[in-house]
Amino acid sequence: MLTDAMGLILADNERIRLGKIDEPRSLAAVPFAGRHRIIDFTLSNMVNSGIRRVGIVALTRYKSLMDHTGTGSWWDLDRIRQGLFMIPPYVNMTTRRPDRTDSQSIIDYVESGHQEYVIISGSEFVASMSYLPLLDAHLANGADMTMLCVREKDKYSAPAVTIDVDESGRVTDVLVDHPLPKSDLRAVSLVVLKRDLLLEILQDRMARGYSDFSALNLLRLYDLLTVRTLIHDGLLFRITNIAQYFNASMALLNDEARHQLFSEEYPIYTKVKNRAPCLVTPESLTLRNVLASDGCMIQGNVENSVLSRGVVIGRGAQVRNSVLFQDVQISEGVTLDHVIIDKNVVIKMGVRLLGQDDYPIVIEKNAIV
Amino acid sequence: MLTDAMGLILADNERIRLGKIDEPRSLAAVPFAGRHRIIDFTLSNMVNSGIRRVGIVALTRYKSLMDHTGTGSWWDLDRIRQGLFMIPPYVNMTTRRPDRTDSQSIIDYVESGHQEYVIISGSEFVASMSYLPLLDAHLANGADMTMLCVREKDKYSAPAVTIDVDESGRVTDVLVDHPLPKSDLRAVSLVVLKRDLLLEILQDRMARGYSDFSALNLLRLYDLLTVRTLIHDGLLFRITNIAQYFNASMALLNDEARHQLFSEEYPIYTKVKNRAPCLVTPESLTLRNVLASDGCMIQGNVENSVLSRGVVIGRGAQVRNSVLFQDVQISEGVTLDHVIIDKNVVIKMGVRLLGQDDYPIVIEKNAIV
Amino acid sequence: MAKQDTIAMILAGGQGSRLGALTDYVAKPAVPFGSRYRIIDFPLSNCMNSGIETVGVLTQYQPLELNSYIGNGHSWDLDRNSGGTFILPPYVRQAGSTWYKGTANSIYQNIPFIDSYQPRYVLILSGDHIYKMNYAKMAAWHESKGAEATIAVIEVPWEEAPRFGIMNTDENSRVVEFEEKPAKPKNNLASMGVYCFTWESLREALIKDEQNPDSRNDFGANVIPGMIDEGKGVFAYRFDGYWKDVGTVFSLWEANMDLLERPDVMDLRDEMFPVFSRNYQQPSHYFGENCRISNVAVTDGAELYGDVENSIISSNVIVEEGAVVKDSILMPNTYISAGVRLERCIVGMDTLLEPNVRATPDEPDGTENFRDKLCSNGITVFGPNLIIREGLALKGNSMVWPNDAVRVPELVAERYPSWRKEMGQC
Amino acid sequence: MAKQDTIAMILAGGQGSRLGALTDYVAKPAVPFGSRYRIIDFPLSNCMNSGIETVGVLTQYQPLELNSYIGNGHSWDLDRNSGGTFILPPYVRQAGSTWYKGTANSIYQNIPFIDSYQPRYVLILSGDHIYKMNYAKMAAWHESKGAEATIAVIEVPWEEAPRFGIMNTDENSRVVEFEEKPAKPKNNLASMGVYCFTWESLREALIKDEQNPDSRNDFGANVIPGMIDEGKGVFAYRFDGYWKDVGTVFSLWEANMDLLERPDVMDLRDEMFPVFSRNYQQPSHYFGENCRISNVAVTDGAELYGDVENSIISSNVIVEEGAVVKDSILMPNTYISAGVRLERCIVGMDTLLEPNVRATPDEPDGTENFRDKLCSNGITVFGPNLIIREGLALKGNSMVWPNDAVRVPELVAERYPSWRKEMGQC
Repeated sequence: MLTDAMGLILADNERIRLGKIDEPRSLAAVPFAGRHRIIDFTLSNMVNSGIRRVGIVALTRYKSLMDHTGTGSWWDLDRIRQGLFMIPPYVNMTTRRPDRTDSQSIIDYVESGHQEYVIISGSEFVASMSYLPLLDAHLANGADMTMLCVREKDKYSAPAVTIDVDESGRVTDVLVDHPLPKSDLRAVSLVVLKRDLLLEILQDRMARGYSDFSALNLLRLYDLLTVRTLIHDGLLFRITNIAQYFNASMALLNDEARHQLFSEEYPIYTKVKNRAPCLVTPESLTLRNVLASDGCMIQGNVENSVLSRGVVIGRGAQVRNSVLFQDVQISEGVTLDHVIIDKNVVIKMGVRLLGQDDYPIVIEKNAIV
Repeated sequence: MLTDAMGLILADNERIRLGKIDEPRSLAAVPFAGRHRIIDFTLSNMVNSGIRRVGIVALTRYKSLMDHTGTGSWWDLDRIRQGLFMIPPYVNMTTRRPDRTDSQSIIDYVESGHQEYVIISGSEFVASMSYLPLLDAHLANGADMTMLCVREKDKYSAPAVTIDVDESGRVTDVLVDHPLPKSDLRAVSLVVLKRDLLLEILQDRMARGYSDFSALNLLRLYDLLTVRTLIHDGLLFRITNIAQYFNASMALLNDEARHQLFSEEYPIYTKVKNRAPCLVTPESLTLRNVLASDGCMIQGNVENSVLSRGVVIGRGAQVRNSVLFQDVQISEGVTLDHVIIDKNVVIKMGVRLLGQDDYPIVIEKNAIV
Repeated sequence: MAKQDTIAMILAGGQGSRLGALTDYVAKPAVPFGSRYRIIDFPLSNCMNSGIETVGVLTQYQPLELNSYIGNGHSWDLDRNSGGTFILPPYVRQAGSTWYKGTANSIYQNIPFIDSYQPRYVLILSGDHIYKMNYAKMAAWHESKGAEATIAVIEVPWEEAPRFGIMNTDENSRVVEFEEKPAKPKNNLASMGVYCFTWESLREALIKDEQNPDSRNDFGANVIPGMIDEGKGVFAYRFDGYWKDVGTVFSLWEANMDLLERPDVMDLRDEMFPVFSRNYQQPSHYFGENCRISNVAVTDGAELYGDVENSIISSNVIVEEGAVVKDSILMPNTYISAGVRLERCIVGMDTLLEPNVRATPDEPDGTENFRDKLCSNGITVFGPNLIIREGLALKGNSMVWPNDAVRVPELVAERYPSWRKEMGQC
Repeated sequence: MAKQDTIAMILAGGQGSRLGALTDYVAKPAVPFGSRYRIIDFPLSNCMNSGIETVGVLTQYQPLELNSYIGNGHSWDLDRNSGGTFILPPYVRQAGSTWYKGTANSIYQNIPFIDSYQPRYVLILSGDHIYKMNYAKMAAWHESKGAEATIAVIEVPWEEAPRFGIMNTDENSRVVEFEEKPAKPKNNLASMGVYCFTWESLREALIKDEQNPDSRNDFGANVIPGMIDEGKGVFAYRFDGYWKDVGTVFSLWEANMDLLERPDVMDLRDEMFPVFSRNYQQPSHYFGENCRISNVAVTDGAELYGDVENSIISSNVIVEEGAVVKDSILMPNTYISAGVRLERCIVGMDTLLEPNVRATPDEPDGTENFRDKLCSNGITVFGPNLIIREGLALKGNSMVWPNDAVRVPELVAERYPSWRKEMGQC
């Protein structure tokens, strides 16, 4: 049976920068786990929760996101009346600037659906889960809106939104990037509220001249509205800076984490491509603890790394602790350690690139090094 | 067998204004002939000519165009590697202005196809034809590019691009909106040239700081390149001002014109919708010479008019010589003559709107009159 | 995700022989209805509106047209990655091969298909009823009753009850007795041929039924009475809306006319419960300079130049000036020439009537030669893909069969079935 | 638009009995191949790459898996509005019903389908050959010759020629004689089972063949020899690329191994002539901490923790640490436990090998009890959907059938076919 909620995914987050890898594309379109992109997880979670109407707000650099989402068919969201809706900014004829605010286009999308609830998701986290427990918690707690949060166990690192709750679980304080947060509760931008309330909030913001929209905007209404939280205990990677991105990628090489993220219960859908099978050539080589994808051609040594589709590793190359995006070519004799290499990069023969555990080197898209 | 050409449709034309009906939408998305839109004709022509890769350049107001074209499935252009490509402008993160010129995004599209020829079509004409004769003429005449043109029989009306050709058919002069054109040859923005030449032209323009692109730009290269023409004799409506639009709509009520535009040989595809059948109610009424569409409910008198989908004509209404867009509601007792009414307009009880033959009244989208 | 809570199986394999010439080349569910629909649009749209995403369509008899029409289910939003629409014809196995023996056997042969979705509930639907129904509500009711089988029933006039399968229920809606066409009905709750089963129970009942050599392997005749006899939890679910079995020429005609006479009852304009159909690419329809039109449902691609009253006009129909059409159904691509006069007629797809053909219930000089017992109430049927020659005049209750092109070639000829072309077009 | 210049009909109804347990539940064209493909991907991708937009797939034997796999043809860009992919099973007509009697009869029964597209040329293709071929070039050649039938031929080694249908041609490539498996071949040009016909000529030949009660209604045995005998324009079109009939266990194994040994000959990475397949939603594949991998083709969803050499690994395969797999083909969803040792094996879909199962061509203490004449060259086949119990050891040339779950339940058990679930997932 279907869920009486529509989804709204915010593909960008102006407070977040992931080195150079989110420069050519929306945060939502950043590759992750080899053949996936960040948005795949929240889109799949929505579909796996019985949601059949999802809007994606993309403000800029949305070409690769649109290429990826296409008609929504990969997530079974190519539907006649419901399905996937891209919500790009409107552009004015003369000035060629957006002539209607983002909020207005979101209002148009939200108004045209008939579901009672809206589940809004940002793109700065990766998890595999049903969103129904959040909706259920919201129905049970009687709040105006309910937001997911996690207890941060690791070292605190900005950007982060820290929240405080009273004994009843109601949000009482919201601190953005505070250097010494008093609580270990970090907001995850996944929030549920009634469609009518969202429309009211959006229209009110429009009328007051605010044109942007984010989950943080909503959270900040905690003193006007009742905002409660659901604490998520399962695996969830926050991706708010490049170190977090790199660590999350490496964490996937652990069997347990990988099997939690890619479970039979909540399949993660992505755009599929007709690449040939991955070929590992006859030569004896070291190949250990590697996530690789279709279309790869592995002729060199690879350890503790994530290879996206179509990566070529030349003979005698040594690739360690690295994340290689689609169609990266590593020539013969290259040595890499702690490197993130964006799409279509060519690393020439014999090059050595060595980064650090907490400071991976990032090579930009299309570069030839 | 498929044709070795890709298509490129320019959805806007900055020199053309159609009253208020192209304000909320691209020229290409202007409704025509009841259930169609202008772009349906050139898109269908391309598909009927064996073209399987079509890019649409939309600069602004492209929401309704995108809603209409969707995945391209209505034109059988939802394809894995070929198909329909929307080419919207790129928007910069900080300024939210297009940060790459239109030409660059067109270059990206043209480069990624492997066809030898490109057929470029504007959106200011409506015809049902194969584009293969144009391609054949181009192959035969050895020119750098070949453009369609028509001999204007009617009274001259701007905007219009008049061309002159020498005895060999080569373009020798191009006059834009000249008050006293010396020739009756009007350019139709349908042009064929080699993909490589187009890329060269686009890159040259980019390098010289021009960022816009139109068929007129190409035509103006007549002194640098050999530009030849093919004169089209069949039915073709130029839609460059509101009077032409209105007259073309009325011309469709003629059986012969209508059957030429909608032939079995060249079917015109459009987005389909699941509207109920049109109902004409029990009352005796006058209903003559009317093009109507699914979802209409006709309870009043209609003559010499075009009704788009879902139009409701109230009892006792008198609608003559008018074009009514989707879901227009005409209340009881209304009298209309020479009126163009945009989408979702409600005309209240008893209202009278009388325009003139050469000056139809235009009522804006969503208005309540 | 592959697991589906509720899946639907549509029985679309029957020959529909009471529709005569109209089902000569096509399965009954593919017969056009209501200007722009086919009969199968109704159960398929019901599935879509009920949130059911996996539908098996059991075909056997003349399925090409039906298969082409359904395609991958896209028109009804039933082209899903997890599930979607599946055409299920009989096939050859290592162990041998059999055609579907009966409705229950057709489901029996597809147990592996159903098993693969591990559903809790399976809906068994007919492909030949016109109605709008939210199956999700029925399944929820089924669940609330803890039922093993739930049969949708509708109140019919007492005098018509003997024509139906009648459910006698206790105060808890539990079926205590099922009577097929009882002479003296105890009740007027008729089975609509819409069943919801708990899959586990149905699976067991089907295997049992298959082992019984005396069974006709039919749901209504064997499986459901069997379950009642065994004391299984069989319940009757009351449905209140419009419902019509269009199994006969007259009922097909009546159901079409209901769209004109009772548009409120069978609301095709309801945005919240739309009826979808395969949309062909046609221009808007056209009302000519001198036509006279009243009380007509018409769809895109039609051109009406003549007089049309109280009729259902389908896609691509042409009625020439000087033709008169009354109380009739013109199926897609029919061509009505000048001087034709039709009253209470059903004209099959792609049939062309030459000038001055006449068919009315009381045509003074009409021939008796085409009278057919499948027709009643003055209705005349022209089969599909025919050319009716100038001068033919028919009294009511006639049927023109494809075979008449051999029998009376001076009056009837075959026409190239251009609908094949149309099928491919969209 | 519905009119199509060239349409293709793929013969996919055969039982493929020489593949034994691998085709027990599935038609041969649906058998997995080359890590991420099924056999039918090759003719379907060829059609796509040749610009052919209408494809009929003739099915009869165990078609459910094949139908689900093909779906609406979307994966091969063959879900077209004008045309597209059509599954064509046999069906019941007013006049009666017959299963497909032979390859030619299956096309004969679908003459109305083909007619509806009014094609000039019809390609008849097999669903069980591995090759990449541009049919458009063949059709153009056919046209240039003014041929009525064109048969694609490939040069085979002289010593193998007696196993094929051999075409003897004149200097103009016209076939003057067709010899089926000649003892003393005059030629080494073998028919590839790829035919291009002018539809008019084929239509006539099929009707004639159907009227001949002695005909087996087979293209190779009856229709083509018949056309040659009648002096029709039958031509042989020479093809130079890779081509392999995968009708036997050994040839299926060989063709898979060719992808590793001759990747240049059968280039799956050619962007200009890609081979498409249905893509399932899987995470990237994973090479474990202590695996040893060499010369392997592997696709997404697999997890390799053991030693794998010279093998084809399909989607969702798991090889545990301590397992050794060599010169083998692991089909989708197979599970290889620790201590297993495989050499020259084909493991069918969804089969689980418990720890320490061993199957190599010369296993010292392997049982002879599973030897099977369908296997040769030391190849061992494990059927699909089985659990192979700890301790089973097989010498080469063995086959484990589903039926062994009854015969030797202590060694073999049935496993729930989870591929059904997978089928639904994408």
